[in-house]
Amino acid sequence: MSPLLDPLAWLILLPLLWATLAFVAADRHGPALALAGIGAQLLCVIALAGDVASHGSNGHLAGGWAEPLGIRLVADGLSLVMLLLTQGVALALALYARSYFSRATPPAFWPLTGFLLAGMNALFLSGDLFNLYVTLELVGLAAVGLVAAGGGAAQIAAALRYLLATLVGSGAYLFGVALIYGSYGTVSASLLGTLITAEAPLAVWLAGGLMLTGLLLKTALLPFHFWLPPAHGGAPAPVSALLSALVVKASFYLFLRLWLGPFAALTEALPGLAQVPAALGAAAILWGSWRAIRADRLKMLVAYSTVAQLGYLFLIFPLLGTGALALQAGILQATAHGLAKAAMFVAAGTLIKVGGSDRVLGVAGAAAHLPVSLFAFALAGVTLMGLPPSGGFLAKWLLIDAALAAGQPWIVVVALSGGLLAGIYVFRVLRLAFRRPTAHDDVPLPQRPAALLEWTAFALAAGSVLIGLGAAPLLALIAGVQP
Amino acid sequence: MKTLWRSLTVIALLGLAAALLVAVLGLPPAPVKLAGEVAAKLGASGVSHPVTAVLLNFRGYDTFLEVAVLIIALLGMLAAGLPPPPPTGSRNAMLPTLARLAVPLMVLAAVYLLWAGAFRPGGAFQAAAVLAAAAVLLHLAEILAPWPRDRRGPRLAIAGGFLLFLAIAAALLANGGLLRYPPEHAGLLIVLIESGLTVSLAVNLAAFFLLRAPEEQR
Amino acid sequence: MSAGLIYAATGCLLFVLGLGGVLLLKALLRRILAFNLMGSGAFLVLVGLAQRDGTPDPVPQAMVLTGIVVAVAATALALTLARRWHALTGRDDIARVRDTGLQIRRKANDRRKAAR
Amino acid sequence: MSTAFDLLLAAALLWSAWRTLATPQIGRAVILFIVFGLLLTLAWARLDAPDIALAEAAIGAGLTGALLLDAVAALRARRPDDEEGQS
Repeated sequence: MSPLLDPLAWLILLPLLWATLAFVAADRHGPALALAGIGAQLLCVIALAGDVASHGSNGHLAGGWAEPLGIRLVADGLSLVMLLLTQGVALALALYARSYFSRATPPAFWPLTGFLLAGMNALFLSGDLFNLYVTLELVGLAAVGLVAAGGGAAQIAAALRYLLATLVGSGAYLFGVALIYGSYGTVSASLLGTLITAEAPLAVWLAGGLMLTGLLLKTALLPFHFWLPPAHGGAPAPVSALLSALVVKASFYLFLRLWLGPFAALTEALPGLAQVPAALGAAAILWGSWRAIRADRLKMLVAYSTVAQLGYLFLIFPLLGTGALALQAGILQATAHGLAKAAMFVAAGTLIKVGGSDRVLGVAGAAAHLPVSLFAFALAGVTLMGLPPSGGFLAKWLLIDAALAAGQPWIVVVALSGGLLAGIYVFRVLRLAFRRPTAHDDVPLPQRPAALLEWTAFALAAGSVLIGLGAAPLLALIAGVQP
Repeated sequence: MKTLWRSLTVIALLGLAAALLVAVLGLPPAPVKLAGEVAAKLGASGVSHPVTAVLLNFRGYDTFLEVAVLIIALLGMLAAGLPPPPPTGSRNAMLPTLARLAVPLMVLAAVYLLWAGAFRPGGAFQAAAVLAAAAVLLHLAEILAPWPRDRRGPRLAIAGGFLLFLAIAAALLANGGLLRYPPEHAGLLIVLIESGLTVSLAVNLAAFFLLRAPEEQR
Repeated sequence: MSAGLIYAATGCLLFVLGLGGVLLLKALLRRILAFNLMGSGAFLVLVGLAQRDGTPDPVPQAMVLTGIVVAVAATALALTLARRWHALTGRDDIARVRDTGLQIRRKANDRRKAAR
Repeated sequence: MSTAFDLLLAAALLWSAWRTLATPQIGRAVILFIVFGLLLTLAWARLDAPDIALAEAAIGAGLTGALLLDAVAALRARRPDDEEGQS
């Protein structure tokens, strides 16, 4: 293929291009630009998948300079799965947002979404620790802008809290990069993988600690979850879905990459270290689920469910030594949760828009007039609970398999009880939805929403279930990753 | 409970500070020396000032993304709601005179900084900051009115420099990589990018001050 | 002790000071100032530590230029949000702003108590 | 001699940073922050980084300082009778 059409580079250039055009057009042609752009990005991911399948990985030297002087961009199975998830979910959400915001789009929504996607794609493809810092800021600031797009006091407070958290997170990350550069004279992730050994000086250990902690703060792992529920629960539904399904996964991806790549020598030298993220993950599952069960507002319930589901991603760290199983479980969980959570947030958005109430109690009777949205919510719930044949089921199955192989039965207990708790908060909504509305029979039936609102939610939810049936190529991609 | 949490935080921070000092003061020399690499490849970079070579050639991709960060901050402002314009008529009587004297000098300084960047300290960022400062000064002197949110001009100027950068980055894919300059044209392309960026960044930075909500929203 | 090392050590202390400020202070403007101190500390370590043998290194210098621009972008966004928050609520901090879900529940409880 | 100057400058940086966070009035804190930025400009010059020194003076101290002053004025304008700086 002509180098001019390198899909890897265009995955970064395309969203920057359409986001900038949408900025110039001042919100006028946003949906058309976004849909055309994301559609083209999806084609790029497919082309890139072809390259990776035939070569194992696809690299690109930005500026044409080899490391340590230049910046290497690289795509392998792991980044490919994240890219595929990102463009796929983004396309469905763009369709949803076009009809959700049919009357008034929040200012700057489309260009911010474009820059957010550019930042995420650049993050998944970068192999340079300082360049990754810039991509982290792209993603973080764009996400904060989207949270603020509601414009009300609650949104501004949530955006401020999110901004301070994300800035402290990237500040700690940047400080770590400074220590790393001082210690080795390079910030290339692949070179550092060979340079960093278990005998590394104290500065490198501190750098690792600061960078990984900063990323945990951005991923909202308990006890750093405080900023997530107001930000994700208070934003407009398409934004909530974008943030909960994708943005938190980006910093998780980087955490995983650093853990397996540059800092592998450190994490292997201290095996007990892996228990820390796992223990926090377990606590997040229990606490997040409990808060979701007790939530008053529907979107808060979904947001706390994100706090819980993110916990699963961190259960894999003590199991990574046992081979590809744990990595597959983690990435499959990220993918299945991404699809399911996007579906759940947009379904909730439709329920709230049509029902007129943002309370959990407001869904009472929704089964009668919004069957598709409710079915989407239920299907997404099947994935969160981990029932067969969903992607969530397969992810938990792999996780339990890996936990038993590694002799860590407590992870099995946590995974199973997390599924049970998810069942409680999902059924809490479903039970209400099927209840006949009492004493309100004279209330006129709400207007039917646009079909697109309901069917995008359904497509996302169906995707989260079907991925469990067709996971073989995905799992093969991840198994081929050489960290 | 709250004091306990605060004291624990302070103790942890003091521990972190002590550990960082020990780590930094006892650090052995780094195995890779990039300064030498930069000096060795400087001839092929198209500029003779090493920092500009890193900023626009060796690590030009960082700079490319960083311009997007500035636009994002502006979009975030638009999303959150712009602050109202400052009350008019409160300016110092000397300000317009001062501005008329200083602004031409600042523009001159900016052009010098931009031109100097190729071979000595200076470049697009510093030039843009000086231009933005000039715009803010004109604004404070009430010579330059606040920009309403839908004004096309500033948006076009901000996007223009970035889109030029993007177009060059994309066109150079034909040469084998994002922003991979052919050495014989590198100097010219870098000057082109820097000139576009100076305008783009200056307007973007100035917009942080000048982009204001319409008067009636106050 | 080289100049690079002196400023790297200063950077470490500035970073921790700024971090403490963001975590422990209440007023939004003060926390934004603290964030900027944090960033300056990181920049000093980036350049100072790399130049601890006394030779200038253009690579971290270019990175700091990038970092300064990112920091001013983040500061501008943070200040806009803080001003908007102040205009909407008259407050200059976000302490004690609970998530609205809790507030609603508390109100519902109050109402229930009042009814009894 | 030059090491003594560096140590003095480092101390001044730390002092101005500390005062930025600890001084009771927010207006004075911003002024101290700008002083900090100018001291930092000196430090960059001492580190053979004139490019950063220029950028720090223009962007770090200059534009950021102006943005902060603007924000302080705006926050003060709308609550003239309120005592500020209760951090």
